[in-house]
Amino acid sequence: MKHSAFSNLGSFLLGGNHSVTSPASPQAHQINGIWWLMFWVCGAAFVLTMLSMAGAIWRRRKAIEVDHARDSRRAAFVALASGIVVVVLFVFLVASAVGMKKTEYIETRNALTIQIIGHQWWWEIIYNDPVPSQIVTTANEIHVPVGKPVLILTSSRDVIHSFWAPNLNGKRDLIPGYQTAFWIQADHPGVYRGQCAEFCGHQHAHMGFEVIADPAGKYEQWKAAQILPAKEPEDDVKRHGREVFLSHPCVMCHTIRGTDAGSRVGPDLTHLASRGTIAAGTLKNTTGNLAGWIMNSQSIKPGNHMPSMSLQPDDLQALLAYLGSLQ
Amino acid sequence: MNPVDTKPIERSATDELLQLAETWREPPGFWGWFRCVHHQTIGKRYIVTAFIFFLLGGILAALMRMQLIRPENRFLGPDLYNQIFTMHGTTMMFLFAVPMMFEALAVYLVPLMVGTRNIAFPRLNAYSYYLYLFGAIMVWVALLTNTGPDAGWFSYVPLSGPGFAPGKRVDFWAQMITFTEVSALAVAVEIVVTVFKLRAPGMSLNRLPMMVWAETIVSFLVIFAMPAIMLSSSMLILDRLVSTHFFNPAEGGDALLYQHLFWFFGHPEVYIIFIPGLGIVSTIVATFSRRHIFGYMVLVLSLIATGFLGFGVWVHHMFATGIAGMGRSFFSAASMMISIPTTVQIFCWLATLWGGKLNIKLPLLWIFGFFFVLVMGGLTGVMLGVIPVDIQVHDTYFVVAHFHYVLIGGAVFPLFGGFYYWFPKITGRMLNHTLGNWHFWLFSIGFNMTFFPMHSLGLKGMPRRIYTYQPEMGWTTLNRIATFGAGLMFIAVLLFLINVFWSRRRGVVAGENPWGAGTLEWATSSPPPPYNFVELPTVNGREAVWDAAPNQPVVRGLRTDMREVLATNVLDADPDHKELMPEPTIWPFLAALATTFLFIASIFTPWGLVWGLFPVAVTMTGWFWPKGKDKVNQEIVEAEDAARA
Amino acid sequence: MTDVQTFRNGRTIAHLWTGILAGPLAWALDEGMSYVLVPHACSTGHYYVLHVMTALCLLIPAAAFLLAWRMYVITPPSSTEDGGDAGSRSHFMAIIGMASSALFFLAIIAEAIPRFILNPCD
Amino acid sequence: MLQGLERPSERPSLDISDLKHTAFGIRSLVWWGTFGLIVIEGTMFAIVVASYFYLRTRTTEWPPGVANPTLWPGTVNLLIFLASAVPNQWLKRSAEQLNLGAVRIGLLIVSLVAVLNLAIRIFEFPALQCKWDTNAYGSVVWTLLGLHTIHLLTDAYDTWVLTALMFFGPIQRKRFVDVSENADYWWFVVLTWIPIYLVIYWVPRWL
Repeated sequence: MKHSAFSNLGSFLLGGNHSVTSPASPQAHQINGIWWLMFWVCGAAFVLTMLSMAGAIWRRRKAIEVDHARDSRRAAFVALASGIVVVVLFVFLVASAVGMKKTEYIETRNALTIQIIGHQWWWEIIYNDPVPSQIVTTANEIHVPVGKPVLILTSSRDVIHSFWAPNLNGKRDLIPGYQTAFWIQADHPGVYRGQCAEFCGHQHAHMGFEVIADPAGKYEQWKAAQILPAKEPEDDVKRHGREVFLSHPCVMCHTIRGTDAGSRVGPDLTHLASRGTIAAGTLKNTTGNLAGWIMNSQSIKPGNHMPSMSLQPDDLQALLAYLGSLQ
Repeated sequence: MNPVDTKPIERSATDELLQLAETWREPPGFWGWFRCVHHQTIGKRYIVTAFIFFLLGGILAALMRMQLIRPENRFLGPDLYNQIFTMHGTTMMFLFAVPMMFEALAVYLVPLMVGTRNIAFPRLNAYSYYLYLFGAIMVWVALLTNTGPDAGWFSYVPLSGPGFAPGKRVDFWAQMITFTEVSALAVAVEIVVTVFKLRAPGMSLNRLPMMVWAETIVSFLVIFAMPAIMLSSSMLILDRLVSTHFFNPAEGGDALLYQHLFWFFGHPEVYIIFIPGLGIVSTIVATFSRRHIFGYMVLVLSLIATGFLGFGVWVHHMFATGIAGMGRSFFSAASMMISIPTTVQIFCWLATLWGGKLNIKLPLLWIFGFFFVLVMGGLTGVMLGVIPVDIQVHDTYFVVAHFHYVLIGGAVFPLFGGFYYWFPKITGRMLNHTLGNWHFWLFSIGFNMTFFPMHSLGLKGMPRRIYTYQPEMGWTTLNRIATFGAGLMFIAVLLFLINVFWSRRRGVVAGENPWGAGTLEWATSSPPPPYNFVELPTVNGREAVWDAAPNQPVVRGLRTDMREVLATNVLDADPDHKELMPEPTIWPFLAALATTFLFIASIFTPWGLVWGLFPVAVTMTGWFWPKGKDKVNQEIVEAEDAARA
Repeated sequence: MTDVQTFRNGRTIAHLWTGILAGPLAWALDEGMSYVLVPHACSTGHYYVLHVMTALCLLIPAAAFLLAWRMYVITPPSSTEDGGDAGSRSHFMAIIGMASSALFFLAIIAEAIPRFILNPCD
Repeated sequence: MLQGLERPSERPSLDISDLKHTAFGIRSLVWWGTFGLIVIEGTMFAIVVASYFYLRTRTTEWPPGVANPTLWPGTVNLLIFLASAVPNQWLKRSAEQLNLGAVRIGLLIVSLVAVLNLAIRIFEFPALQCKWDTNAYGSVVWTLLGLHTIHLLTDAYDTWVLTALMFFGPIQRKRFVDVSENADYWWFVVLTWIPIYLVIYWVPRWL
């Protein structure tokens, strides 16, 4: 009973699928460990200081006289307490450096390397490969194999963003003019949410992403499918949908590999239907949401760079059918 | 008229007092308002203005909390929300915290505490106030016309640069920085010179009141830190207006340079706000423990050490940028070290309380609140100094919680304590006790309700500066609690305002020294006369009033018919020479107007910088050129000096 | 013992301020130089440069401590912590100097710790 | 207690009637004010120089894509600055001796030297061989030179006003203190030019 009340409070204060204290990678575990060490030590320090203040109030509020006599004893207390604080701070300092070593620098060969490029307000994700035809480009959804270290190379196309999936590691800024490297690694299969952490303009709030950790086999399957160009439309409606896509402003920003659409201003849509969310983690990828997004993107994410479209109902249905087929 | 009687008429003490009052009287009437140069007048204006901006910043905070009360709320759109949070931070940091904790308190209190009649360079002081006022009005008018800056209070490039922030919004922000920093720098110089040169005889360096130490050290922080932000904001505005490339990576510029410059100012800035708070705490703890502060030397050393260490921790705002690991770790070490002086100060205050005879009144109550809040904020600060923890919680609500605990705990709690403490000195009347109690408890509960849940929100992954969030994130309840807490704080501050307006007229009359305090501002009437002290005091110990000898001498020989002050030497405060202080004058106001024209015009055209220089030069010359009573008085005293030699 | 007048002359005052300020300045030097030298240490592999620098920087607060201690010793016996004469004021400054040197000595050591754990090229 | 508002005459007193009204150097308030200003401005110069070297680390070529600055205007200005130290110091000493005639001559000389400096400064900007909007290097050297020019201009103007005052205004001792502090500020303008000159003109040749 008591235990469950505590754990309820705990999950209220610390839980959730986006929590620093629900680590799912060696790096996040390491940080979580340091966090709890500091939590308990600092908590104790807080309680002791407050007790000492309460003691002073309790004892001295009715004092008849100022007491200088015991000042030298107090000096000894102050010196002792300060000494303890210094020692604790040095312990934290060592913990910090050791923690950095374990979270930020991993010696590993032939790790999976992913480039993450920040855009206002979505994530471009490129799976590097020495063979150009094997390079995979996608958006807002990062698939990684479980248990394998993944090297992430970050950069930005416009302003500063910050890549952060709390279950997997701390954050790293994406700064124009810089490319930096850091690591994530998922312990278990699962979907780990992440979000931009550096203020980047209007839609900073709607710049989420998902890291999907799969067993190696499933991951390879996913990647093999992503390498393929877009599926040819198999019926007239979808063919019409492709026409709509190519004859409207969509084509000016998006790529669908295997068609004439090759612009990289917005996310690559070659395998749009395989993704779980649209608009950088803002909406579930359902036909209804997609329709709403195409027609009304400015009221869903005000200020974002995709204009709201006005399409005839037939055209919209065809476009949705086509996009829905891009598995 | 007896021609034989050449003996001057023996004038009575009352005559002298009347003459002194006439000499130091502030000019009356509407036009007189623009000519005031006394530190009490300017100090009170600073206090009132900065407090108004505290209220305005608070209203913006309330709007933000309303927006975040539920997920996907459409109360404020992203455009407005971004302007509001930017202006909340900007207002609180640049228009409230620095002007209040540093300029207002230092200008009002320091000359009284060191026992002189006016601040050094009173006209510069008036000029600094007008610049602050005009800059603040400019940026707020911009906000009200939907041209409010929207790139965050630190305006990181390239988001604030020419490519991503078109229009004038960020230009107003950058120029507001120039206004307020010129103002703070001027006050810093005045305070340093006042403390070094105008102390009462006997107040040697080892006897400075803690509040004076605090404001002096802050002056040095201002002097060394503010140039960095003047430059970074100037570089930003140059990038925006005349196409320089400081921060443009395509042309050899660098976005991180901005961050380095900003935080080289930005971290000391925190201490500029916080150290005066520490000064207030030391003052109130000593007065209400009814004893000398425990560990005066340690406290002084702590302030000095904090002042230095504050300049060596700026990179901890940039731990997530990918700077080389070992480089970052030095700043982590410095961030650990800077908690030592603050910790030691807390221990010293606790020791003072343990050795005192407590007089638990409202000011002390706020200091107890300060302990609770600041210690928690300090401990989360230590956590943020540890790099692996920082890269998790950096830029989340955990940081928002941390810096509100530190800044509200370290500055606003002591400030409210200070208001209750010095209100009787400034107005002659006490603030109401019952209302004060309500204010304290509502504010403290509201504060913790608002900001404690933010620690959790940060750990649960809520980034800062998002205008909304999705329902499935699990942040809703905690946000709602925070919004209700903000409501309590709002009510508490309203009660305080009512208390101020009511007590100003109907409060209990305070008398000279209602708390039985030891520093010099309590050795004169409440409110102090425009000449501060009838006769300048001399000092016999650290708490001048408590330590005064039974027959403590006073300084005699200053003129009563001119604004004359005594200059003493820097370390030992031995009398050195006399200086005349300027009479009321309109020139600082005119110079401030000219400077304002220069700054605002240059937002719209670079030529504004050129044409704007002429009125500035003219008004500055008018200010400098000796004339009127100042000139005549100077001639009289110099003739007397010559006659005496 | 030394005449109180000594504590009013420029040389003595300069010594007192050196005692107070040398420690923090040495720490600032150490931090700044360490930060600047990290890329150099990585590219050349001369990690010892960082250690030599710190060792040199540690000498400064040590010397400042001795200087402040010497000033402390020569202040007149009548000096008190809160006296109003030049001797007392110097006594105060000397103690602050010793404490400041000690504190910043510690701060420089703290800066040194990470370099035994991390690698400049990390 | 230090109260006793109405009883000024009963207390023992520290009589300061004999103290004078002017003090030069470290004793005067104006000296400390000027010192504060110099520290602020010096910090500003130091930060721009630091930014210069920071930007240097962000590129391989220095100066990037433009020619080295032409040496002669800056060097001539350096020589004039250094030479001006002599009349400036003489002016400062004359002011402290309250020697009105010498002060007038000294102010005239320093005023004219400042005009000369400013005239040559006009040739320094083109000598940089780039514009402020060429690249970040151009931006930072223009800022550095521009900032020094603002200080030069300010002190020149200040000197002109003081010269006018010493010829046409009321002659007071206090004004000699101002002259002395103005000379200190001129020293600051001269001394900061040495590192700034080296950074602008020589560092591109060395690095």
